[in-house]
Amino acid sequence: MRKLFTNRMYVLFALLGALLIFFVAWPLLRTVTSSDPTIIWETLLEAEVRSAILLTLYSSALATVVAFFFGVPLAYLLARADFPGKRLIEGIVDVPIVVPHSAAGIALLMVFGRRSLLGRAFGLIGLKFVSAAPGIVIAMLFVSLSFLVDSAREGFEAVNPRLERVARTLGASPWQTFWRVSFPLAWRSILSGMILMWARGLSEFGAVVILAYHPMIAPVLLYERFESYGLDYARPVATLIILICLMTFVALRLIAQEDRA
Amino acid sequence: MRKLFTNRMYVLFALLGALLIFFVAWPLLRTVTSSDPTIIWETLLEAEVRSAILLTLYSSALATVVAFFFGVPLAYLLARADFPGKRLIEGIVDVPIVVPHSAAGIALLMVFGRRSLLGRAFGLIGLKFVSAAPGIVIAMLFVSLSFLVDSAREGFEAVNPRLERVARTLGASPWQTFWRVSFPLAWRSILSGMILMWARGLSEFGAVVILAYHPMIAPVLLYERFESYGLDYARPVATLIILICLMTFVALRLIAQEDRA
Amino acid sequence: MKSSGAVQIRDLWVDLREFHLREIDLDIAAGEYFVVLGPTGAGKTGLLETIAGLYQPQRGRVLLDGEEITHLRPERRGIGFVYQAYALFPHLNVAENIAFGLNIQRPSGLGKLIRRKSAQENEVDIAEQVDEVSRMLAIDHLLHRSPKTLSGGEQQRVALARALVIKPRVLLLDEPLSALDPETRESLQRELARVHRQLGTTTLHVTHDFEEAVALGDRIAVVNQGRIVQVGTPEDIFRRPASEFVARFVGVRNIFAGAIAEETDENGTGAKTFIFEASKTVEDQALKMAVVTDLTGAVQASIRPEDIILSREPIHSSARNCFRGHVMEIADRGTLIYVTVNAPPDFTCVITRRSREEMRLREGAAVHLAFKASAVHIF
Amino acid sequence: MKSSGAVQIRDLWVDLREFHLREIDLDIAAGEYFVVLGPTGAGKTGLLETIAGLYQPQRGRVLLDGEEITHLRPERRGIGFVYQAYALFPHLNVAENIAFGLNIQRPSGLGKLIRRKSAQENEVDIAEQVDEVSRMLAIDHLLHRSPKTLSGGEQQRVALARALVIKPRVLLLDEPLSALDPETRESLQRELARVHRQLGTTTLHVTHDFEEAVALGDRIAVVNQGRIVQVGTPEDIFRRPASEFVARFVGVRNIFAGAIAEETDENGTGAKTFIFEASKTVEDQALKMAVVTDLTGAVQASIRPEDIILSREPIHSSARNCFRGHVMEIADRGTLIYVTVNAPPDFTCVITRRSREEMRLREGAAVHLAFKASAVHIF
Repeated sequence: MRKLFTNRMYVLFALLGALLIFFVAWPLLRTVTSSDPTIIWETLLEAEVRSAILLTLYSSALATVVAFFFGVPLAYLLARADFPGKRLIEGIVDVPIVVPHSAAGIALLMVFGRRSLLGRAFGLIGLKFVSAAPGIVIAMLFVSLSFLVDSAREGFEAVNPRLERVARTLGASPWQTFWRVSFPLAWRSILSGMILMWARGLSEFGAVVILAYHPMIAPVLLYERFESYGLDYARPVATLIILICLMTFVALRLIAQEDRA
Repeated sequence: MRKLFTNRMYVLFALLGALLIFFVAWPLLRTVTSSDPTIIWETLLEAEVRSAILLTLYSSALATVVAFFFGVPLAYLLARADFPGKRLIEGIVDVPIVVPHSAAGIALLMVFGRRSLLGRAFGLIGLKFVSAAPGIVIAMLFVSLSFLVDSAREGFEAVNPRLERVARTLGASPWQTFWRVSFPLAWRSILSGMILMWARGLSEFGAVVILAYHPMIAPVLLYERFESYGLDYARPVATLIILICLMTFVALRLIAQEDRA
Repeated sequence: MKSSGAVQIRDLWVDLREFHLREIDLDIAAGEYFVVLGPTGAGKTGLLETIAGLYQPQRGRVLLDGEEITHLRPERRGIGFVYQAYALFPHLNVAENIAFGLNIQRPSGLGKLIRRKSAQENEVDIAEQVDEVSRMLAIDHLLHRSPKTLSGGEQQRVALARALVIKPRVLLLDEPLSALDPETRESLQRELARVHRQLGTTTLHVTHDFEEAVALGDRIAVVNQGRIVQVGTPEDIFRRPASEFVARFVGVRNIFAGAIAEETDENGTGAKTFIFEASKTVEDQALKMAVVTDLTGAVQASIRPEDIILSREPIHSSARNCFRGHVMEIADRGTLIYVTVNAPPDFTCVITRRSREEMRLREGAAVHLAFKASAVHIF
Repeated sequence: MKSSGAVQIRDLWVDLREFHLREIDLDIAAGEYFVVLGPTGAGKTGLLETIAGLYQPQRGRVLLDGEEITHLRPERRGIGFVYQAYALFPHLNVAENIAFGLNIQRPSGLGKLIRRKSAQENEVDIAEQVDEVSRMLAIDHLLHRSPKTLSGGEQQRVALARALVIKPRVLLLDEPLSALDPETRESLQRELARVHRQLGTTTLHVTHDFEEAVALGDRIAVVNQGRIVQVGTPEDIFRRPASEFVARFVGVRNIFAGAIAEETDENGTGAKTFIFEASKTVEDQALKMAVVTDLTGAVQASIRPEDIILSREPIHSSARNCFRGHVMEIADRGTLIYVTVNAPPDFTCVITRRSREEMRLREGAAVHLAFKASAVHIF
């Protein structure tokens, strides 16, 4: 293919594409490079920043674990079974991608709010969502579960059903077939879905800001500082967050890459 | 396959999955159904709401058009060409999905802000980004272009390169080959990427709220009302936004479905 | 290591999107090598999957050694399955693939902890069984390789070993040779025959390749569009196809429509004659040939190309049917050469390359054809 | 509609991830039907794509009618290409697929608006050409169908029509019959021969199927691992393979290592004898056979299975080589039966089903073999 390259169309396409890449890369690079490392270090030492970042990482991880338990079985069913309403279920799984996150926050508040049925039920066992860590987890789960379910479903779809059938004829029950054949073969896709979901959870702002402004997660802290003190105070926090996200993203890419090889 | 179903594992999986589906569907349904239709109608008649919704639709459409011109050529190159740094470019295209949107807003502000180089350059031709419609377009473009590029790339990858080679032997130049073979065959994927990008642009909140709080787009308006007047005033706006997003989403699904058939 | 069961299938109907089976009745004896032959898309794979319990039939029963297994779960049937495209577990190495079925049957988890010693013994036992079957199939040097590094033939041997190691009562082979190149196909075909001789496992082998079916099958069932159209020994199917479909499928080229007439010759013995339908227009010259049959009326006749003797000189032989004609077409197939001779009906004969050179056969040449009355199959 | 060019390839080297070509030199005469034969993965498709200009060679030149086209863009070469898997444009119907090359050459956009009338004439002209080529290939009833509703054979005809309608100087066919079922393959093979007779377009056909190569090719080049190992007429390749690889690839089964010795018989005429290497251990009984060759020293000998006459009785014939042996194995291939006879070296012979029955051949039976000295190919 290499030689097909030397034509003018490819050059034009490369120019157009380069502008888009530049548009994505420059603001991020600029933010990261224009911050003084010592200021970033100092920012990292602030208790408020540290606890916000830790809360973000932890809440997103918790949301991912919850999604793993409920989402992987769902993904398997969507990949293997044929049932009425399957299209609808697939649609519902992807809805959170297109619902504005502030609207998602309102919707969650209506169901999990203090005065709602569920809110009161959970209140009895001492679990409250509004302005509390569980609310953050709920918000992150809502907006990012699609990524895990879709990725796991693709992973299961890539497993040849004949492998499962052969396993059955070799004496494996459905349960053994799932754990010894389907799950190990889909594992990379599931893992990359989990990392993507976690990264997407970290970056959530709109739904969390409505459901649980406090305790503050990093994106909310960033917004707070920007609103209260302006760009210069928000920048070190932004840099920190971008760096953390880029690192997880690189890890994700490396896993996906190994998968291809 | 249907009969494989009647095993206990599938029943367990279906129960777990149903909980997740319920978690997504219930808040949205609850929000939509608990609003009085007359109130929604009245809300729609408010000039502020209408102009916010129109601004949202329009800005997102504009961002999609910009991404079409720059992103489709990029997608074609990523699908067909092999070049050093291709992995890096692919990574950069997907970065906006994982960068927190409030941090993305800060990054864009640094590059397109009033005091920045680009901001001043554009200012000379009367184009300003901060607290202005172009800023909204820029923010939406940044956070949602990945969807269009990825979808278009998958579309081009699904086109057998031999079709392009045959077209070349039949006398078509690279340019004719692209327009008569590659583009028409990838068109459905491109279109579904455009709709997804547009829907994703509509739902953007974090980056826009930092770059251009005013003029208000619908998700910002929703947040503003929630902050100022509380849940009950925000709910009709949330309902409206969710309905609009669901409609575009159903359209997207229908197109993807036709694609499969 | 002997273990084989008889399979009976009674009035089986299966309806699925990809295939439909209708009124399937089969009796496969214990230890038999039974081949199901049919074109692609005839539902052959579906038949095997139904026997293995992977699909439930709409109607009908499957019996193994007289015991009904129609609704038994696949993992309880003890039926080995080998797919056309190998279907090896890509995340396990060759030894682990082969041991899969044995490991499943081993107590796991808690049971393993409690009976630790017996579990160890078990592992040694499994390793021995894997060794034995892989030596038998000459793949013992591949045990630590990953399946994707193997050639097609090696992969299919592993798949076979994996199915055999659980000592199935029945072995189901779904086009096991179709994905292989001709040379490997031939050697694995010989292997299948040897393994069957050695173990005597009842084998149900599905294929679309007639030569494969003839080479391996004790008996053959021909299926078309989800129905069984003929069951018999290879010789039966080859010599006495029950329908035009079977005849064409097994490579009979000379199929003629016509009618049977009885004639009495000078010695007073009755003989049957086949009158070609195509020749009816030329009343006075009705083309006919001597045949041996019990049928009467409108029938079809077929003659296998290799049963026709082709010669440049008039043929004086015991063959009852002699025709004179012109070579219409010579189709060179490498080792074999197909010659179409217009007598007026077109007969296709097959000769070797050497015969062609010796006869100096060219298109348009006048030739003589001869074949025995018994070589004509009437159906 | 005659249009054909001579292709010359000079010292072509191509290196790509999937294949490598080395030192390719070919001279294809105008109007010739040239077949490139080789195993899968030998770089045959890459060779065609390089000739079409879709890959650039690392070294070497491609000439069309003496004019260098090595660096010409593919759309300027006037070379038709047909891929194995048809590669029809799925978004166009059959007529649009065929007309694709003609539409491309038509002025479009602004040019079309200015010369509106001539564009209309042009369209009529295109429709006529599409009609003509589709009648020739018997696909004129399919013109309004979508490619995906067609059978494999129909799709390949459309692909052929699409390549032919631009009146290419050279037609490149990349395994055009491999994706088809045997029956369709045979009919399309006949079609290819007819179209070539009718149009006389220089054709370069790539295949891994020896029978296909023999049936179609004026000349054949055998490639292996990116190199050309032999070029010649089908008869050359079949009778006188240049290497063991070629011999095996074209289906020669009896290949023996040994040496040539010269002997003088009672009449004083010198004759050459081939001494089997395998027999050297039994000094006094060195197994040998009469051969016709110019070679001396260590050589290899091959005999085609169908050149060996098999009989239960001793054979008294003009054949110079007679052996006695036992039947080791009988491999039934439907129409043909391969018999392995141990003489002591193992000879494989091929007989028809009828001969087998007449001879009542069983494994272990004593048989006699005979073949001419000229049937032994020494290389």
